[in-house]
Amino acid sequence: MELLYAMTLGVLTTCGVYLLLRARTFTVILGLTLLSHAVNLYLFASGRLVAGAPAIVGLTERSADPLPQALVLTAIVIGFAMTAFVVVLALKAAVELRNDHVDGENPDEDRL
Amino acid sequence: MIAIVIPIAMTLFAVAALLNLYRLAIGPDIVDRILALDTLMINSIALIVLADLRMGLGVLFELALLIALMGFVGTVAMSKYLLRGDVIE
Amino acid sequence: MTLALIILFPLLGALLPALYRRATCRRLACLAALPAVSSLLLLLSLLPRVSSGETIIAELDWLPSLGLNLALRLDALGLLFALLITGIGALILLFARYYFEGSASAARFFTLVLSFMAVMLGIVLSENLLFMLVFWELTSLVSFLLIGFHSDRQAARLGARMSLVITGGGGLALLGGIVLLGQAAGSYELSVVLEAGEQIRAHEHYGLMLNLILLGAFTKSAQFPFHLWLPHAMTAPTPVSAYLHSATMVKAGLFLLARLHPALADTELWFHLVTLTGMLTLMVGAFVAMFMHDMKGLLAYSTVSHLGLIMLLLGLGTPMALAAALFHLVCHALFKAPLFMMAGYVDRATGTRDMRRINGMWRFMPTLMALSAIPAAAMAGLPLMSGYLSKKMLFGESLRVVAPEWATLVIPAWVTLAGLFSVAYSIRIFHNVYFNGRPIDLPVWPPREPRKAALTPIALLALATLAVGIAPQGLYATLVHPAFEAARQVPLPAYDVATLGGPRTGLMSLIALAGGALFYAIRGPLFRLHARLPEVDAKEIFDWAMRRAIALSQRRVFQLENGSLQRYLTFIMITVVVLVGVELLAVARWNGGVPLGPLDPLTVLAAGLLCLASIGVVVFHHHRLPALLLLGVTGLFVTVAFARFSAPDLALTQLMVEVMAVVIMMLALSFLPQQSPRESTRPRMARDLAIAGLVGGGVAAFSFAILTRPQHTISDFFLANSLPGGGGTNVVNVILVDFRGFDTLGEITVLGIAAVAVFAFTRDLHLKERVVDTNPGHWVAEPHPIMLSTVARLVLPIALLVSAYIFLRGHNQPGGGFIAGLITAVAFTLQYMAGGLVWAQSRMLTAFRPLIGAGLLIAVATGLGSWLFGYPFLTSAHGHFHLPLVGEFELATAMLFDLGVYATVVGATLLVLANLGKLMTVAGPGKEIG
Amino acid sequence: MMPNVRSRQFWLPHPLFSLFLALLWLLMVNDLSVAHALLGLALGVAIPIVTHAFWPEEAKIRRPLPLLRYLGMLLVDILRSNLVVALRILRPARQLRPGFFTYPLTLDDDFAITLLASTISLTPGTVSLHYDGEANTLLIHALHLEDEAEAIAAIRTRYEQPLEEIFR
Amino acid sequence: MNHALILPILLPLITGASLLLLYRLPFGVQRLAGLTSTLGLALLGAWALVTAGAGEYRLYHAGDWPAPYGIVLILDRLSALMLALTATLGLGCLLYASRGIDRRGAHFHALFQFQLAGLNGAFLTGDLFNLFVFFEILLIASYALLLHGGGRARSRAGLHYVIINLVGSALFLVALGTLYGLTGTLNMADLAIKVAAAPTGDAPLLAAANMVLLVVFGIKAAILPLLFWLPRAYSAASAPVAALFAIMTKVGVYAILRVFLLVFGLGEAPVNAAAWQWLWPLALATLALGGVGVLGSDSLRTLTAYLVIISVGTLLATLSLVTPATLAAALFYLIHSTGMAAAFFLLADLLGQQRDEGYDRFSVAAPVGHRGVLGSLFFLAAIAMVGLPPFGGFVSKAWILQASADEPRGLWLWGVLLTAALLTLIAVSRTGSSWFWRPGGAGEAEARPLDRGCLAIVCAMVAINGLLAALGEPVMAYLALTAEQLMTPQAYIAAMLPETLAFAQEVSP
Amino acid sequence: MSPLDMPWTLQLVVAAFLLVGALVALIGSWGLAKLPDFYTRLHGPTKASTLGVGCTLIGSLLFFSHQQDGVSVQEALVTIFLFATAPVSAHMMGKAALRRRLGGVPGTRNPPER
Ligand code: NA
Ligand code: NA
Repeated sequence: MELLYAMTLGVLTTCGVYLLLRARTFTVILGLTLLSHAVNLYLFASGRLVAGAPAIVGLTERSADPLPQALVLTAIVIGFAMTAFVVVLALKAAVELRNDHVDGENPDEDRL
Repeated sequence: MIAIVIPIAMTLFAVAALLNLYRLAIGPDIVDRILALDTLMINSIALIVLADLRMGLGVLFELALLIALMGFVGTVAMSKYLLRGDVIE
Repeated sequence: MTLALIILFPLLGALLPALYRRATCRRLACLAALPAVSSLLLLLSLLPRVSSGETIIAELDWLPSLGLNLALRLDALGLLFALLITGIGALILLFARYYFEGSASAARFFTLVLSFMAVMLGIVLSENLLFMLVFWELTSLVSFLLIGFHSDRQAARLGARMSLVITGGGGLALLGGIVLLGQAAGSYELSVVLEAGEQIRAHEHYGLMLNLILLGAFTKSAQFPFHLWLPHAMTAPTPVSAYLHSATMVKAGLFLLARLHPALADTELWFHLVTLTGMLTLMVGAFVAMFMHDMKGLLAYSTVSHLGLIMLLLGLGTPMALAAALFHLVCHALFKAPLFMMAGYVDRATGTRDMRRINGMWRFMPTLMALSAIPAAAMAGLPLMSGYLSKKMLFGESLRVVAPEWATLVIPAWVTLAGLFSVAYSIRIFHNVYFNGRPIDLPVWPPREPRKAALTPIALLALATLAVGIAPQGLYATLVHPAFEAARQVPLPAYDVATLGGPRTGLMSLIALAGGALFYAIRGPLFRLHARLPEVDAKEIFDWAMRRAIALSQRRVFQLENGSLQRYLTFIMITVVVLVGVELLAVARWNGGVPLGPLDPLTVLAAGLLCLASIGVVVFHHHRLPALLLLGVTGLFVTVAFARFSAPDLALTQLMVEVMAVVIMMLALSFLPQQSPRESTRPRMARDLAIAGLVGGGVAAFSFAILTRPQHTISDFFLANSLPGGGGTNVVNVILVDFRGFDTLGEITVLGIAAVAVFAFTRDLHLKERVVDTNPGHWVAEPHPIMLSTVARLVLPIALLVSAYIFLRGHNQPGGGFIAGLITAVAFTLQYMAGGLVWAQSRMLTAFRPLIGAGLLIAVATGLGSWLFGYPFLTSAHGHFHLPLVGEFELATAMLFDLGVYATVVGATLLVLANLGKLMTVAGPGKEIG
Repeated sequence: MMPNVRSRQFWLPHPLFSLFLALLWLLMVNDLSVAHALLGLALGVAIPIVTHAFWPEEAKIRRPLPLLRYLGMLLVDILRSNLVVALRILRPARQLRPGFFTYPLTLDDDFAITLLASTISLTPGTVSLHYDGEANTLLIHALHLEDEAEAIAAIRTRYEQPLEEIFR
Repeated sequence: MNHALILPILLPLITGASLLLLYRLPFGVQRLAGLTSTLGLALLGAWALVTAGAGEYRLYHAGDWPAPYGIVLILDRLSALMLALTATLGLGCLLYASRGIDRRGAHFHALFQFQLAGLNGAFLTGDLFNLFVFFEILLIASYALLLHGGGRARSRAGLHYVIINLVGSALFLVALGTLYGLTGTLNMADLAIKVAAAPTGDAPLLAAANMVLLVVFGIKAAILPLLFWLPRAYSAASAPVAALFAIMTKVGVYAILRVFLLVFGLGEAPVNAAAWQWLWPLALATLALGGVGVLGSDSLRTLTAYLVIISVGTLLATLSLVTPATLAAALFYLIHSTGMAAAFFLLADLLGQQRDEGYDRFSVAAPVGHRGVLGSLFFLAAIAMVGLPPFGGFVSKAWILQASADEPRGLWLWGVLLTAALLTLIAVSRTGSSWFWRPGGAGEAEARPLDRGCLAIVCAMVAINGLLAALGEPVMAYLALTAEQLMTPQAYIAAMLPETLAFAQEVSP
Repeated sequence: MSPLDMPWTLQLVVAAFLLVGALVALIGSWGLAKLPDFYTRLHGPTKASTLGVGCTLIGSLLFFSHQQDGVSVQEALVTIFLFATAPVSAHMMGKAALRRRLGGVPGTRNPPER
């Protein structure tokens, strides 16, 4: 299970980082979102993988580590705020700069 | 009996989800993909409910409810986007 | 205190001209002279004490931790320089009174010169080396302002910058050197440093230290190759040239080396560096001076040459070389200042400084000629003149050099040759100006001799020069010898200046005189020869070098910082890979030993689908909408993962957030192109994939390592205290609103700020044209389908009820304020979609920004409530209450906190959505929504 | 837009609906205590205040009983329709005769139209795709369209007429 | 119960939230509220300096939960210093903005307060995840402030700034996940103990996490090769915002200090060694790049942005020698460079406003009005910036040289530092002479009105820099003690976790 | 509490609901994957998946209503919600398809004018 989880994270991260390195704002935002999925899952994994035991007092004998869950929750919310912000900013930049290249210039180039 | 049925049902729903993903992947039109995603959401509600049944904890219903709500909102948003070119106007 | 006054008089006096800017030049000069003369008199009053060998030290703490104290020191060496500075300074002020007659900028000049006098006095009177350095740098700065005095001339600006860069740069080096010196000596106080010579010279950094200090001294004293700034400093008004660039500032480097002589000198390194530099400077200066047509240029190069000469003497290391150096230093100041003044007068009288045009001035300015004959003769080193004596001392000392072997012959020959040149250029400046035929094409005609009164400063200096030449012993005994002793820090036998020298020095003088005269006689062919040499203009070189450096920096920097986000992100990723990778190489066992959990097919399937979906996003990313759908799928599967691994709260949150994010992205997408162009080359894609793969592999390896390691955590505390301490059974929620409520407060603050920021920067956004043309006139595309609006209205109250339910149960079951808030927001978003922005907006009970503010304030106020009971911020309280009729119920302050979360989330989400929607609909800047 | 704060319109725009919400609340929390009853009522009052502006028209359901009967029939039809559609799906695709047809409405209430369109979508082999407000017609897609007129007639008698009764 | 310790966070937070709630308040009132709050922060900063100066750690247990379970705020000398610096700088920037720039976009004052709350939170918290949260607050507020005033350049630079920082945040979470996964705690003091006591098999993983944090803070602090977002972002921001941003890079430096010296600093073979080793050459290279960039800048704001890079390079290179002396010297430099970078950004605006065209660009030869006053001010500010006497820069440079002289590697720092200073000198002297000395065109006569308020603020900032040198001794004494405090993490741990005192001493380095 | 505590009749009913639901949903998704054009594909999910999930939810409702005392109303809520919204989703998607001028499979009767 752990290996599968780790490999999935690896794939998510790889996809996220690859998209991050593209030249269009929208694609970069896709990449950021994937990356943040990966990171949230990673942070979540720091509490180890426990099935069928939500951290609710009295529900089960032992329970999953609640702290990483709370951290991830905070991270998700912050990530949401940031995504909303960056999406609108990308839109603003695209409208103002008349293209949606991440640099707002040389629109037909993949820049080093 | 239920303990036997649940995995079977889950498998059936999983196959259904796979079929949805197949449609999502091949399209051909974006509307097909939206439809596939909508169906996927609905099927995943069932999967969640079954998983909850299997655990016997009853903590995932809200999730099912929210998937239903969000699936609806998402589908409407995307359709509206295709229909009008925007979502809120 | 007296010592401080010596510096403070001119420093405060500098304010006087600034205060009386409108006064006449004469009055300004008087105002300026007052502090200068006061300082001079103070110095003179201390002369007897100091000449007898006393060292006066005054100290005041400033930054003792740094070793930087306001410590002043007056010994004979300092006094010698201080007298030069104040004495010549006073005369310069007098000279300037005539020079600036009728000029509007006189006040500025007087202020600057007095400031300069003060900081220059600071250099020579500092006991603390760091304190001295303060003044050192200040002289560079004031000199910068003085050189650029005529700032409307390009040459002046360039000259000023050049001097600042060279001397300022040298100052930086000196700072380094002095810090090293201080570390080696254990103090920056001269009294300590001068005693610690052995220790310093044995220090491991002695070589570096010496180099740095010499760099400072050489740049300031215009030693080759740093001499370049000095001739270009001649764009300064002539009083400045006379004062700073002949008599005082350029001597600061020499002063410093004399001062630090006991600490640094008498090593082989010292000898080689100082002597060779001095030799080179001496020769280069003398040679170039020969061929200068500009009066001030000639004087400047001659100054360079003389500075080299003194430097050479400082380097020699023979017993009396230092005395000779000091003596010549005074002589030079005395004869060079009047020569500059002369150049100034001639310049003003003729309107040019070109000696090819200025000829035969004896006719027009006989008095000036008579007065300048003396310093010119002294510069040439004619017998009976001060220069003659100092030159003989130089020749004498050059002959006394015994080691190294090459020096015994080379140095005497070298100085003789330099002497020859100096004779030649001395003759030249005198003869060329006053004789040599008739003036050619002068801009001012006829040249008029300045008033007799105006010639007073020259006369006084000429007189002094003459006096020194005739009775050198007076100067030597009262000033130079005590200074020499002070510099060497040991009592030394007296030295009779008048009778020194032997046949060999006489011969050398003779060769120099005769050779110089001969050289001048055949100057015609030589000039023609020189004219054929490629012209080297230091100013242009400097300017060119600067431009080059700037262009190069620009290229280098902008090759790196080229504004490409892709590049910056690549750099970041590579950095991560390298830094982390190096550490990870040391990991011995990735598998930490905890047995792996069993795999079940459904999970494998889900994981596989998650991977496929995310790969799908990559594959389809050129088609944006499909990619967005696939992104939604990944989000859905992440939700499933959270649900699978016992995190229902996370699953709920992730789901809501994911769909909202996708909706927001879709809103944005309607303004963006629907396709991304295929612009990456294959190698580029491969490269990025490799980087991404490394990062991904790292994350995978990391997480595998962690997942298989045994866990020790503080979480048991939360599980144990959640119910008794936090009053809730949903531990995650209790952590969020209680144990780590502070985090949550921060989190909603982020959300609120993000929303307000979106509001702020879309407020005035104009969407003149839409990127996509969607022709909504299609027969099917009515904006608000009846079915949708009807159902949406039905959903709203139910959704609100559900959100209240989720909110209230959150403390004990999965849920809470955040999720409830998102449900509410989604329900209202549906209204926007179904009824349109204007329709829905006008039906909202409140604007969104105050809702955000209120939410934050509710959360904070809940936290503050605990203050009333003497507990820290955010301390929670909960309890079971009983009301008649109602029965038992539970209340927790955490609920109130969660209410704040709820309000903020609703407000923030709706604010973002409404303003995004606004972009297309209302499309009127100034129209605020939310 | 907002009714006066003092008026009943503001505080209790839909009293029945408020009661419904309170009931739903009790069901949801699964706790019949007085505390929850009060809370449910409070929500039942508060939520309509917030949402009233979005739903200003009074509900026009005149007869609730026929509505229940209608819903029961609908449930049966849904089951039946699933069977029909399942069979169609499982059969080879070339046997399908899909088609569009336009259904002329007699209903004019938005809510009723929505209900009819939903019914059509949930029941045998039909999906309502578009409502034309001017012509008052529904565009319907049928998975297997044998006879257009028959399909229209079936909808009319089976669904639209009962709905007309409910909303008359 | 003394609640003063949490006020530096709550005061601006409440002010900001109230400004949102009462968004219809007249603008003047909003402005006044912002200024009052910031003034309050300055007073709190002074209180913090006095309190922390006594040498005791002061704790505040949010929610009354003990460490390491709850979030604990902790005030030591370094935090106090940063609080005071932030408040002072904030006050200057806000006053400047209040001369009119604050009106050029929505909610400037609320966002400004949030920014201050985020900064103060980052300086006070003793919890690593809470640090992340405050980082996000200060970042999101900074994104918003960066965009204040609108315009293409800001959108473009803002986009880069935001995306890069989002990547940074993701990395931060990775590091947090690793640390929590291996140690099971988040409190920095507790982490320090757990890290030091970790099994040897975990050491490379912890070191790797340390590296990730180095990258995260390196992005914030702007070290090579992570700094390229900075020049355009800073030069695009409106003047008071850019000036406030002068403290933003220092947050990264602060975090590096906290994490490297505390979290990874315990034990016989501390995990931080490798990070310091990387930091040293990177910081030197940063410093060198800054020097080159300063020379190659095409506008005064870009130049100032590169000056910020120089300052970061200097700071981190000095810090990475890790001795009490270098730490103290670096902190002095931090104060100086933050203040002067801010002053320079404001000055650039003041000058730019006076030019008919080109604003602060070097390539445009538009004359500057009010030459005398502005020229003198520029001259003094430039002296302070380059580090020439008698300003704070000189003292700090001398101190850095002294402190690093005994280190074998110190001379490298010397070379780069002094060269960079020379390049700065060249650059600013060029600028000054071409702006204030070159004869202007026809426009010279009609100078635009000079805002005396703005002028006074910049003058005050330069004067403060002078005072920093003039009255430097108490500051230096304070900083020396700060450095000592930083070098003894055991005391911090003992204050945070009294019961583990014995253990902390056991594993002391 | 385990499923074994339940009376077998109830178990049977729950199992039937779950199985039927899953089968119906599978058929719906099968239709989605197999049917030839968008409009025909729209039928599958609108009915089958809705009912399929509905059955599953009712099975769960019965299960948990027995496990925990009282009626578990949330499942009913989800079911009602699904039934209320599925037609709207289909309506919107159908409109989108019309708007995108998607044609039906060849042989479709009365294809809408493009
Ligand atoms: Na001549
Ligand atoms: Na929460």
